[in-house]
Amino acid sequence: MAGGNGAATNGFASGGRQVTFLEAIRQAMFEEMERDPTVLLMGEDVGVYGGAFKTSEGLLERFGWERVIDTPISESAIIGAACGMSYVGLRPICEMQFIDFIVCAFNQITNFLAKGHYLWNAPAPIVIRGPSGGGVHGGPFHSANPEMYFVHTPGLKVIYPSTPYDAKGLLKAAVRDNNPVLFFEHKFLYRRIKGEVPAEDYTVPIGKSVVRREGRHLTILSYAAMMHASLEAADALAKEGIEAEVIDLRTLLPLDEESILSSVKKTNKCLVVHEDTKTGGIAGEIAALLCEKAFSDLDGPLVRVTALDTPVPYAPTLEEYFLPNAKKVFAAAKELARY
Amino acid sequence: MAGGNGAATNGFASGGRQVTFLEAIRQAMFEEMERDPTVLLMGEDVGVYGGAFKTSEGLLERFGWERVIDTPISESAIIGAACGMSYVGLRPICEMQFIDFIVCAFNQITNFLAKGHYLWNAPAPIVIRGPSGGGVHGGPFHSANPEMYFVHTPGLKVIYPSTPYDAKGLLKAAVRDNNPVLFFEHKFLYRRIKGEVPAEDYTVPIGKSVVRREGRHLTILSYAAMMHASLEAADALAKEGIEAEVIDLRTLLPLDEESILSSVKKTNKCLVVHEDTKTGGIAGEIAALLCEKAFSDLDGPLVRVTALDTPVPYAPTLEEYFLPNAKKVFAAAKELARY
Amino acid sequence: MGAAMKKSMPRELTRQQYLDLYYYMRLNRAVEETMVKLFRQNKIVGGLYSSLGQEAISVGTCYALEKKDWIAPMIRNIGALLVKGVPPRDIFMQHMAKYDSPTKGRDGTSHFGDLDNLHIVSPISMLGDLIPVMAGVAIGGRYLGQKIVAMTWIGDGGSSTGVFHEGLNFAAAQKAAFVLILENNLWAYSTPVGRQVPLENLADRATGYGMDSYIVDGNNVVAVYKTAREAVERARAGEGPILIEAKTFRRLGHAQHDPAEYVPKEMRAYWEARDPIALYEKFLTGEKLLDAPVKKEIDERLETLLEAEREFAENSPMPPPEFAEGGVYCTGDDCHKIQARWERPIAEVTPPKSSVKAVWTVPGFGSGKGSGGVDAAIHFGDAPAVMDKPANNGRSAKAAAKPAAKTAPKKAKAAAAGASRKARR
Amino acid sequence: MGAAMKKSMPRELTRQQYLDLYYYMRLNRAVEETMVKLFRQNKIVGGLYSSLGQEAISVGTCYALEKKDWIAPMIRNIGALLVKGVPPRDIFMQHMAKYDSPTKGRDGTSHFGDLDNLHIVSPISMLGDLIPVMAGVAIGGRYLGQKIVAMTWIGDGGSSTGVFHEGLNFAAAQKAAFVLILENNLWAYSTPVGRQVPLENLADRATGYGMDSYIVDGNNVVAVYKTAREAVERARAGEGPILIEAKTFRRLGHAQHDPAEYVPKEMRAYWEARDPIALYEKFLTGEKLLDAPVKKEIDERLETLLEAEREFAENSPMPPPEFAEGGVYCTGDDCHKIQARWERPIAEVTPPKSSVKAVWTVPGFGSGKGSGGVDAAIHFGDAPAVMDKPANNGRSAKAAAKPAAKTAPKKAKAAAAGASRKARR
Ligand SMILES: Cc1ncc(C[n+]2csc(CCOP(=O)(O)OP(=O)(O)O)c2C)c(N)n1
Ligand SMILES: Cc1ncc(C[n+]2csc(CCOP(=O)(O)OP(=O)(O)O)c2C)c(N)n1
Ligand SMILES: [Mg+2]
Ligand SMILES: [Mg+2]
Repeated sequence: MAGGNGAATNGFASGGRQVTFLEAIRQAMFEEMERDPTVLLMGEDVGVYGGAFKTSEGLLERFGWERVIDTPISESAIIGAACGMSYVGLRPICEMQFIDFIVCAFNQITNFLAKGHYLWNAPAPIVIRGPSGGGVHGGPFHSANPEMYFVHTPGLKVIYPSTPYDAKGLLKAAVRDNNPVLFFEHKFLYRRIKGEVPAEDYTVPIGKSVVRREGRHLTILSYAAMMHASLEAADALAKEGIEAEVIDLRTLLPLDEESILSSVKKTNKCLVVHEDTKTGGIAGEIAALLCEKAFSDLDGPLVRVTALDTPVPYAPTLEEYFLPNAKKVFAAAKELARY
Repeated sequence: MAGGNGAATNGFASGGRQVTFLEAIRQAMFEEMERDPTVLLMGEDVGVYGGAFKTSEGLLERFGWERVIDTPISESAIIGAACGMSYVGLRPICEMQFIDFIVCAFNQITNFLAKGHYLWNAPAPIVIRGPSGGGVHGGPFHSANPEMYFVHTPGLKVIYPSTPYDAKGLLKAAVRDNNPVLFFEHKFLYRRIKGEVPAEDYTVPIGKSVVRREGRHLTILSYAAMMHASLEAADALAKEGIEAEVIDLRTLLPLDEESILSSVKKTNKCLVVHEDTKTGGIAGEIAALLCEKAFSDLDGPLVRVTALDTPVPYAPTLEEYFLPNAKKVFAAAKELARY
Repeated sequence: MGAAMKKSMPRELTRQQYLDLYYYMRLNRAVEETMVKLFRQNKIVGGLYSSLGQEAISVGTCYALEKKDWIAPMIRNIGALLVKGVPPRDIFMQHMAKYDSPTKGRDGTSHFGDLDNLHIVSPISMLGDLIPVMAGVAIGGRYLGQKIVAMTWIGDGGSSTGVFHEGLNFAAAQKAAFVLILENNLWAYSTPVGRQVPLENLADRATGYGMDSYIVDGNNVVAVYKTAREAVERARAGEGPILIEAKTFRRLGHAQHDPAEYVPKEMRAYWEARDPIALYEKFLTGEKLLDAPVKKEIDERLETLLEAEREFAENSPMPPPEFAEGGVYCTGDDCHKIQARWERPIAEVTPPKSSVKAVWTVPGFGSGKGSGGVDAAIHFGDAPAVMDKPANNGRSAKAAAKPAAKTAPKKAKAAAAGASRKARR
Repeated sequence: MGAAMKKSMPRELTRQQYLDLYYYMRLNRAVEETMVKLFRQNKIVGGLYSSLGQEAISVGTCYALEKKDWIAPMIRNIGALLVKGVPPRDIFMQHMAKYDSPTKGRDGTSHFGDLDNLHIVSPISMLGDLIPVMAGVAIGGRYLGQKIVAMTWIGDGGSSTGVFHEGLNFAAAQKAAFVLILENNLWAYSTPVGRQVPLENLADRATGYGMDSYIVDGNNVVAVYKTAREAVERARAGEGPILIEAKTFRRLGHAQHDPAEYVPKEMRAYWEARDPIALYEKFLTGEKLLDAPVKKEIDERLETLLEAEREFAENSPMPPPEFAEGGVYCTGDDCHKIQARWERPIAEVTPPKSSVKAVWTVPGFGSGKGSGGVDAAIHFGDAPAVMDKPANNGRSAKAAAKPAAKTAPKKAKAAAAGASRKARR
């Protein structure tokens, strides 16, 4: 990992190879910063250390202190300063060391950042990203899935990818978007998931879901880590003759209503899987959408497979019980298919 | 308003008379503080001034500086300190000058307060209350309906009353509850609504809705200011032969599932009215509930009448367009009834 | 370091500057007086705040800025907006929520901004939020080579918010060209400063950030201006952020609805005798900078101006209801074209020039080497590197189920030459 | 006011106190060493933090408290927990997420508390949050007449959080009996203190709250203890909160996963030569307070204790999966009986004794009298008093539609005598 000269690629040469989810995110930031000098990165320990999870490893080396800023432990200041930077035409990426700490900047995000364009016509091209989600024994303060707080906040966009390809393409799209985008990175996937990413520049459109598996008996909607549990469940279901259509939502705000509705029109049954807690989770919003716009298409109740309505417990035995998983999805889907 | 002697009632003698919504809240605090010396009030300008809306007028006079605490402008400190006080056995009531500022204490509420009982068995009998809601030209930072942020947070209870009777009874119940309770006071109702409150001590149970009007053609679920719009709409609907059952949810977490389901079992149609923005609002949670537990009872789509998915605009013309109202409820209900 | 009551100021002002300060204070007051009339006529939407008696602060501080500098006003900084060049009609229309107002009725009061021309950031109601925002403007401006200074204001009460602390600390850690004016008007709504801030001088807040600070008589516009000018110059020169405590008094209630009966009569009387405009008129007259004809001319100029501005504002329509919809998102380049104004060579911040030597690393550093071994978690809460088996009852990923390299992502060989983006293609 | 490096302390310690400090530091280190072993055996769930080299701070400060006092530990304050009386097995079991641990596996590490006996508040991960919480404990304790002191710790990095500011300011405004130990170990994760806090001495943070502060050598347990004792006494005496900056160094990485290669070798070497236990042993030996036999006895005592505690902990089961459910809410008196421990006459805080003369009011104050007249809005955003007509297209309330009194709620006549609650019945 050489420094100090422009020939270095800092390990980012990625030409069409298998990379981890983590590496995909690192590449996206690297390439966007390379492409556009108005893109900066700010956060706790993002510089010298390369971020708690190494998503920004090598960035300081390449882009220097002015563009890779180690901040004090001040989440409100990070978001506030990013707003100010965006007003002079910059595109800051803000890392929350764990996404759990995003609540420390909740006022700045929901009031300052989210409302600016509507109220005074101020675009704020800011990405807020960080490791989220459970399954790695992070406990109650290092496992958050805070998406719904932001899905319920007009003015934000919310992304939660499940593959390296999407992570890279959506993060690049987020950086180029003129709106504040929250980008959640499921840390369970960081180094467990590998996938192909193209050698050339590409983006994945914000607001579009993708069908991960086609099917006709029921629709499973999911995202992030639960996407993989859903696919695993779908494999098992197939062995029992149940063909589930599995859709990866990818973007939670705005929701890809069209694709959801057209899949449910076909399968007539819908199951939503999210790792977030149940009450007030996104399955509710999807239920309302289906009730409003696909009521007559539904041949069975909308089913939710979610985490329990508790904090994320620490002990592995408890966390496993708390979280949804492929078995739970399988069981619920089987019952729904038989409805 | 005499001070300095125990004979004074500071205007709180209420024996079975009509009082405003605001006065009902004031009485609840007064009576609870009178009943239990572990009950304290903290907030910005709650002392000498009696609170920005005068909900605590006269309390300082009667209970003194130790129990009615004017705080610095530090919402996080207010909630944090309340946690500490509760650990030594006190029951603090925290006022947010406007409920909009509750997001400045979001971390303390969602992480410290909400999780304590589950994680380390620490009860925190704290009430957080303040003026919420729109319709009074408060604009984007003085009109918040933040209920869903907290309905989505296990460990909290969320109350949003619509009448003086409920406001008083529920606030008293909240003070006596061993859990953190968020108590939202719709400021549109403060001085517009009057109602009878009993002379004697009473509470209204948390977690129970109430049928405000019986009907058989459809169920309208609402709460707070929109409760009144819903009732007005129901009157108009009745004139067209549509009998709406109107349920006041009163408590949003925990939801009174039983009553909701039994009404929908009867009417087979459901409309949810909330002043909160649409996407991620509580109508979604209700939709999911109905889909899961009353799917076969539904004879028509679940319909949402809500605010727009924007910040609350300032100009009266815009705010009126933004908010739901009786006319919009009437129109949506009529369509649903005909479905 | 530490607060210093400036006794003498180095440079004197030109006559025009003296008169500008006078004019803007008068304009500030006149604009607010007009709004009080509008309020009494029920033409103002929402609350109406007043800076009566505090005009010297808004005017004196903002007057110390250059055109390219940035401000973010609080509710009592109408004077700063006027100095920055906002026409009174905009302020009137904002308060009346008119369609021609800067926010077209979507927001009110002094909540509006202008990114392109006047360099004004809109405040929000949550106190303190502007502090990190303006630090960010300063840091961003420095990055672009603009040599700008960012300024905002905060009250004695607002100085207790967490974001005040985070913002100032970050500004100081970054040595941002940022000047914060702390208007200590002795009250935060009904709460006297002593009950919320355990300090005699609020300038002491700066000490916690290693920041320099000044204390100035907020009712003396010349002192305010000179102090601000010095602070602005020092901030621009790269000395880091500076805090100025301006001592003053909130002459009216928190807003129009508040008769402020909690304020002791003697306190009010003391400060009413120290009206900043009256004091300054006396000074100007004594110094022969102002005489009756000039004053009369200003009186008339203000009257004519405000009459026209008010009329324009009143004639503006309310926004059409449907305007409530839309505008929440920037829809792309058709909506806004975001462009940074570079005033330094971009090459300075792009590789290879921006690259720094990685003196801090050791071989293998960061490639997933925790003390648990090469494949151990990088950080607590991390997963080990890609494995062959599902790690967690049913939570495994499909991709992970395939055999995959057991090590953390390895560094690729450095490409031959040229920018790495090129090299990767 | 201001930080002062205490040179000489008034009172000396007893032999037992000297040895206690030694024992607890040794225990602190031994407990953590045991956990490192458990970590290497993959028996620890989640991260493992270390206070290696910082033991003098946790031990010396907590030892200055009385039994009735309250603490809230941070991740590097295992020593404080031990001094407070937590058995090592609890700490082991917390880190292994066992069912017999204080949180029964629902939380881990030092995240546990004990409200009833030891008076420990559980931390959460969000830095700084404990500061207002412990201020609240102190204020609450004072209200109940308990004469307690509340103590917590914060890092150099954590001192930049907004809640640090809000908590200290509130504590100072309230003169709470609160002592904050700022452990300046020069690093916050990988970020050196100089890059995040623009201060030489972090004790200067206290100046912004008019608080007294001390600076102490955090590797000298006697100095730490004496300073803390003085601070605790002063806080208990009602002098208000006090901040102590303890200068030290984080000898290991942020947690076990972090080899901390960003730390300069010389810096590490400097501090390794200043190990607080080694230094103290030298001092004790020199003062003839410790000799080989006593030391051996302590060695053995620790070994036996930890062996038993570790074994107990390892034998504890993991929590049964279903235990994840439930417990989110207190279900009423069957779950917790909340009772305040009054140590003052309740009459002092209940009417009539608590009533204060309303010197601040004027007739009619607050009864809805804004500058717009008696029925005007009380506060911006308020509605006028009850009206006869719907105010807003369709938003009107049924109740409001009936004719109702046009005035704001009037005061009722004062009841004859006795407590008002009685009077109302
Ligand atoms: C975070 C936050 N909490 C509460 C409020 C409500 N509020 C608005 S102004 C004000 C008092 C402000 O006092 P100060 O900062 O001294 O400013 P001044 O009004 O004296 O100019 C309060 C409490 C707010 N705007 N923001
Ligand atoms: C609000 C918040 N932001 C970020 C973090 C992540 N984090 C945990 S410890 C740490 C560094 C803490 O440094 P310091 O306060 O100096 O304590 P030390 O580790 O040196 O004891 C960080 C950034 C956190 N816990 N809380
Ligand atoms: Mg003030
Ligand atoms: Mg540290």
